[in-house]
Amino acid sequence: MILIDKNTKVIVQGATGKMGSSHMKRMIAYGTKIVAGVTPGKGGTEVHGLPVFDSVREAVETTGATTSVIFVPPYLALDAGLEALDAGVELLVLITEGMPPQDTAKLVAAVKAKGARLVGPNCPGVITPGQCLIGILPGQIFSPGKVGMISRSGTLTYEIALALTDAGLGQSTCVGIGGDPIKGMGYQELLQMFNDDKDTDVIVLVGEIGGTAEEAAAEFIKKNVKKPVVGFIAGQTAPPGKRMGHAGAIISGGKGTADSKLAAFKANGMHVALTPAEVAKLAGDLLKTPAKA
Amino acid sequence: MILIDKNTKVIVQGATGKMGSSHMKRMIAYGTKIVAGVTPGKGGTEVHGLPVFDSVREAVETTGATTSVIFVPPYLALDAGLEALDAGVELLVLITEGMPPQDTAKLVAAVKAKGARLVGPNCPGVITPGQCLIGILPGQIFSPGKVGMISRSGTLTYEIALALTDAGLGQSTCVGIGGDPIKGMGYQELLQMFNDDKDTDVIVLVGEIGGTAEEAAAEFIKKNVKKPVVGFIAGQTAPPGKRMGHAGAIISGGKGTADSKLAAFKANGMHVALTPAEVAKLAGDLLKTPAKA
Amino acid sequence: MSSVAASTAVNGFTQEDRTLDLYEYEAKKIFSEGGITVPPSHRITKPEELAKVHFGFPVTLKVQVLSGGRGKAGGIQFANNLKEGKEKAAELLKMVIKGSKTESLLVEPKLNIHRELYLAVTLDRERGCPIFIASAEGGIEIESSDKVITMPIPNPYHPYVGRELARQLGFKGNLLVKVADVATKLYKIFESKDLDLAEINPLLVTEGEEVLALDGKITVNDDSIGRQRYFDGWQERHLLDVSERERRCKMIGLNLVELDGNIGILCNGAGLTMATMDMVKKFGGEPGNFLDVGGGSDTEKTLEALEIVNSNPDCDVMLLNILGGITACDEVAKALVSFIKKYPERTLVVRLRGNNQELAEKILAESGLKLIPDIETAVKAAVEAANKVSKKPVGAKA
Amino acid sequence: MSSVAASTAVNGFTQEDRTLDLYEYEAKKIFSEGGITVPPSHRITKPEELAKVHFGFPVTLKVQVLSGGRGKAGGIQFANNLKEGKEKAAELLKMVIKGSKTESLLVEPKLNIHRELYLAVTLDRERGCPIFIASAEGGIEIESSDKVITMPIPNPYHPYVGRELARQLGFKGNLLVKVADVATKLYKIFESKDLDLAEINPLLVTEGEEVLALDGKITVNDDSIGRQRYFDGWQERHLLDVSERERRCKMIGLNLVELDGNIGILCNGAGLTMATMDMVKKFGGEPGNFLDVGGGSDTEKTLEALEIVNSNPDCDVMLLNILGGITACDEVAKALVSFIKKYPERTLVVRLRGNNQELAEKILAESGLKLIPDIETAVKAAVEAANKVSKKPVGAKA
Repeated sequence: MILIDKNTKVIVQGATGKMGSSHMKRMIAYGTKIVAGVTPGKGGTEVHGLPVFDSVREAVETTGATTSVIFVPPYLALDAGLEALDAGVELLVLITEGMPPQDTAKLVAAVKAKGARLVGPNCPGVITPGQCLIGILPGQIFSPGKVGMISRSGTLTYEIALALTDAGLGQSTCVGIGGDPIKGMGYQELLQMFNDDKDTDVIVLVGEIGGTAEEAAAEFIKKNVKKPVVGFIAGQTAPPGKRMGHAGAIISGGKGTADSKLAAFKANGMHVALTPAEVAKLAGDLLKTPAKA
Repeated sequence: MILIDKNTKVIVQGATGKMGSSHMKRMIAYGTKIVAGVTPGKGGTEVHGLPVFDSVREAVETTGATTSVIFVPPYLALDAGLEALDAGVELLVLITEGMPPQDTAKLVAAVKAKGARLVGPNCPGVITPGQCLIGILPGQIFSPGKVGMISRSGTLTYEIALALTDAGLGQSTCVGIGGDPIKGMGYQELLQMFNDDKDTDVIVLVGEIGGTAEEAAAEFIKKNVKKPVVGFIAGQTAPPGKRMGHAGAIISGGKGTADSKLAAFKANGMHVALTPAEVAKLAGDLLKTPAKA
Repeated sequence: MSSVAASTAVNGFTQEDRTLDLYEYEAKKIFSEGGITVPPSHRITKPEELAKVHFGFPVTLKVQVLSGGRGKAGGIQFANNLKEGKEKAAELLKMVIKGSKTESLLVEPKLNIHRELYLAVTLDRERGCPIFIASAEGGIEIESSDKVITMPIPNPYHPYVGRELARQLGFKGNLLVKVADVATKLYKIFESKDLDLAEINPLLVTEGEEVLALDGKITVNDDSIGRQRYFDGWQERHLLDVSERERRCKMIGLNLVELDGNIGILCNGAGLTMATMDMVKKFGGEPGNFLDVGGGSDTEKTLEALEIVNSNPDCDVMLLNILGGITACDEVAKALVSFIKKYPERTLVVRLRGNNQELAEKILAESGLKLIPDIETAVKAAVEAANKVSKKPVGAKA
Repeated sequence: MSSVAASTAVNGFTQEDRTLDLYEYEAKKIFSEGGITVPPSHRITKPEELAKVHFGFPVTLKVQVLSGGRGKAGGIQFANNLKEGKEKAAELLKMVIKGSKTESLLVEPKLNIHRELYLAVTLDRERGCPIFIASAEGGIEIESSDKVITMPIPNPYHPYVGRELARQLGFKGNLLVKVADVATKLYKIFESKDLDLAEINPLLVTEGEEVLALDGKITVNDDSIGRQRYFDGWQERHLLDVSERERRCKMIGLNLVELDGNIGILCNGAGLTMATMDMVKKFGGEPGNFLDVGGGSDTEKTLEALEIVNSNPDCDVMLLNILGGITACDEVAKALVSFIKKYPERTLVVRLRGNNQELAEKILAESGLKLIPDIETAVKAAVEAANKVSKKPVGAKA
C-alpha cells in the first residue's frame, strides 16, 4: 500500500459542513483513524463524537494527525491547504470541487516548497482497502489485494474498482488524483510509489481524453516501472472540441485524443483495456504472470 | 578580509543614472573589478567603457559577476534586488536610500531563502582597502590593515576610518550595514565573519542610538567573538523622543539610549570609545595586545 | 522548451476549453483598463453606424464572434471609404463562423504593421503554474510557430520577469522595456481577473516603436467567476451559440453535450459518463447526449437532469448510470420515482450503485422500478431497447 | 516570545519615529474603508456642532491630537447631555497635550465595554518582517502588559494567520473568527497603505460579541508615501506642531532638530551629525540644532541648509562638518562661497573632507575661507568661538 494505512491519523477540514460531516461519518464507519475535525468558528464543539478545533495547528498539536482531508468551499481551499501545510500536515487530500486553478497553482507551489504531498483538488480521495479511506469513495466497492490504481476520474474509479472487486481482485491502494488541469500528485509520482510498493503487483492507470499526462506517464512507465500496468481511457468516442465535464476532458487541435493515449500505452508496453470489465480481466491475467525483470 | 576582495566581479544596477554612473567611475578608478552595468532600456550602450545590459541575467551570464551594487530609485529597488537574486548574484550591496521598509522585508526574506547576502539598503557599501570598493565610500580615506569595521552609519564610518588611517591603522574590511530598521546583514553575522577572518585582529563596531541591535551584538560578542572589539555610539547627547535622521536613530520610552548601549558594551568585555580619535587610540593599543584565549 | 510542449500548454486551455470566452472588443476593453495600449476603435451593429466612426478611412472591419478562425473565414475586411465600408459591413454582420453568429463589428483604423508578436499568459498543467507563452512571430497560429518561448511565472510576480521574457524574445533597450511592460500588465490582468487565458495576437510594434494590442482573446475561468464581480451577468450574455437545453444546463450547473443518437445518457462524473458513452457505441448504440449531473446531486437536480434528457425529441431510450460516491443513491431514487410517475411510458434503464444503495433499492422497489446493478448489462439493455425503437419501457415496469 | 522583545519591537516604531502620524478620526476612516467596524462618530471643531450629532447621549468626547498620553492628560471626557457636552467640548478644544494642539473633537456614543484587546501590525526590525502584536488586555500601554503575543506574518498573507493569532489570544469559536477577521483586515490595510504601524487599542468586544475598533493609531511610512496617492497632501496638513524652520526642512528633505544652545551644527549623515553634537558637548559647547543635509546634497540644498541654520536667532557660531562620500565637496564649497558673500560677518567653522576635496579646496581658497581638516580641531574651534560669543568669524576670513 502507499500513502495511507491503518495507522494514518486524519483530520477533517470543513468537518461541520454538510459534505464534510457526512463523509467524516462514513470514513469513521469504514475504520479510518479520523481524530478530529477543524472548522474555524466551531472550535469546542463535537462532530460524530470527535472534537472540532478552530485551527489545524491546534488539531495537529492535540491529536498528532499527519494527514488532512479538506472539504471546505472552493474559494477557501487555498487558505485551508496552506494552513494545514503550515501546521505540519504531510499529506493533504483535497476533495473540494471548483477551486480556482490559480489558487491551486499557489497551493501546489507551497506544497512542493514544504516537501509535503497533495492529492487533488476535485478528487474522490485515497483508499487502502480494509485499512483507511480518505475522501468520498464508496468503501464497500473496494477490497484489499494486490492491484494499485491511479485515476483521473471519480466515479469511473469506483466503476473499475467494482469490476476488480467483482472479479475477486482486491486493491493495495487506489488514488483518485482528480480531474483538474492543475493538481497535486500526478501519474508519475504515484507510479513510482506503486512500483516501489511490495504490496502492489499490478498497476491500473485510468485516464481521460485531454492533455498529455497519459502519454507522458506511458513513457515514464517504459523507463521506470517494472510492474505490469493496465491502461484505460475514457472518452474514446468523444467528439472533438466539446468539453466533457472536466476542465481537462476535451480534445482540441488533434491533441489529447483517446487514440493518441491508447497508442502511447501500446507503444510503451502497457496493457490496454477498453471497458471496465476488460481492466479486471487483464489485471487478473497479469497477476498470474511473473513480474518483468 | 571578508565578503569582497580583489577578485570580486561586480555589476552596477542603475549604472546609467546620475549616481550609479558617477560612483561606477569612482569604483573603477579605485581598482574594483566592475565588469558591467545594468539598466533596463539601456542595453547595448556603454558606460565608462563597460557594456550596459538590459538584465542582470544577461550581465551575469556574460561576465561571470557574483556581486551587484544597486543604485536604482527606491521604489524599483525590490524588483532590482529580486532580479539579481534570480540571476544567481551572491552578494547584493544596496545603496539606495528611501526604500519602503515593507519592500525591504520582502527582499530580505528572498535573500534568506536563496542563501545569498544583502548589505543595506541605505548604506555606504563595503570596502576591502586596496582591493575592492563597492558602494559610495570615499576610497582615499581607507588603507589596508588589520582592523575590521562594522557600522550602522554612513559618514561616521568615514570619520572613524579616517581616524584609523591617520593613526596608521589600516582596515581589513569595512562594512556599512545601513541605517534602516529593516536591513540585510547585521552586526552579529559580520562579527562572526570578522572573528573567523585571519586578516582581522581588532574589530570596531560603530552604533547609534535607537533599537537594541548594539545590546544584542554585545551579548553575541561575549559568547562568540575571541578578538577584541572597540565600540562607539553616536547620539550620546541626543534628546529623547526626537528622530535623529535615521529611521532607527531615536530614543523612545527609555529604550535604545547611548547609555544602555555603552553599558552593554562594558558589561560584555568590549572597549568603549567616546570619540573617533578614541576609537583609533584604543584600536592601536589593542593591536599590540595578544588576542584572547 | 520546445514549441511542441508550448503548444500543448496552449492547447490545454484553448477557447473551447472554458465557457466564458470574451469577444475581441471586450478583451481590448480589459487590456486598456489594465494599461495596455489598444488601437482606437468603434463597435457597430448596423452598417449605418459606420458614419459615426471618429477616425478616418481606410478602416478594418472585424466580425465579433466567439469562434476561432475568423480571419480565414473572411471575417476581417478593409474598407477605403464609407460606401465600401457599409457594403462590407452589411455582409459581415450576416456571417456565421463555425456555428457562431456575428454579434457586432469592431471598426479600427487600418494600421501599418512593422512587426508582430504573440504574447499570452495561461496556466501550464504540466508545470502547475502560470506561464508566459510568447513568440517573436505574431498573427499566426501559435501551434504552428517554431519560435515559441515559454517561461514559468513566479509567485509573487515581479516586473523583472517580464523584462527577461522580452530579452528572450530578442529585444534590447527601449523596446525591451516597452514589451516587458505589456507582459507585466498582461500578467496582472490574468491574475487579478482569474483568467485561464490572456492572449494578445498580434502584439503590434509600430515603426515609431509604439507597442499595442491589435487583437486579443480572454478566457475567464469558470470556477473563479463567482468571485469576480466584474463579470457578473457576462456568462448568460455569452451563451448565444448554444442550444436552449445546453443553456438551461449551464445555468443550473449540469454539463450537457448534444449528440446525434437516440440513447439519452445521464451519469454522475465526467469520466463515468464518457466511459458509458464509449460502451454504448461499443455495443452498437448511438448516444443522444452526454449529461454529467456532477457530484453530490440531490433529488431536485437529478430530476431536472432527467427532464432535460427527456426533452430531447430524438431520445428513444434513457440510460441512467449512477455510481454514488458523493451522490446519495436514495436522492437519485426519489427523483426517479417522481419522474416515472410523470412519464410512465418512458423507456428508462437504471443502473444505480454506491452510497446509500440499500435505501435507494427500498425506495425504487416500492415504485416498481427495476435496478440493473452491472454497467455492461445496463448498457446492453439500453442499446437493445433503442435498436428496437420501442416505446415500451425495458428497464422499468417490465 | 517575551513581552520585552515585543515592546522593543513596538518601540522601534512608536509614533514619534515617523512624521506622518494620523489622527484617531483619520485612522478610523481607514479602518472602516478596510472593513473593520468602528463606532458611529461625529467630528466637531466647535462646541455648538454637538447639537448635530446623530446619536444620543451619553457621549464620549475625545480630543484629536497627534501626541500620546491623551487619556491621562484628561483629553477624553464623557457627557450625559448637550449642556454638559458643550461645556466640556469648549474646554477640550483648548487643550494642548505635550505641545500638540487639539485639532478637533471626535464624538462617539459612550459604549459599554465588555472586553478590550490590543491589536497591531508593525515591522519587526529584529526578525526583518511584519508582525502582529496583540494582547488579550487592551486599552493599556502595551509596553507595560505582560500578556503580549507577537507573531511573524508570512508573505504572501493568508487568513489562517489571523485565525492562529486569535487562537493564541485565547479565543474560540465564533469570536475567534471575528477577531481573526479584524486581524486580517488590519494587515491588508498595513500592507496596501505602506504603514509603519496600524494599531487598534482598544479593540472592543461587546456583550453581543460585536468586535469594533474603539481607538486607533496609524503611522504612514515616510519613504513610501510617494507611492501612496491616498495620502497626497496629508504630510503638510499634519505638520502643525513643528516650528516653521522644521516644517521648511521637512518639505525640502532636510532633517532638523531644534536644540537649546548657540552652536548651529550642519553635517551630512545622521551618525556624523550626532557624533559632532556629542563632541560639541564633550568639549564644553552647546548645540543649537541638529541638521543633517543627507547624502549627495548639491550646492542649492547646502545653501538652503546654511540659511536655515543661520536663521536661528540664538545661533552665534555655525559649525559645518562635511565628510563627502556621496556628497561632492566642491558642491558644498560653492554653497559656502555664496553664503559667505551674503553673510560676511557670520562666524563659520568649516570642516570639509572626502569626495572631490581637491576641487573644493581650490574653490574655497579663492574665496579666502579656511578649511579645518580634522574634526576635533574644528569642534574645539567652534566651541571656543561660541564661548566667546564673538560675532567675528573664527574659521573663516580670520
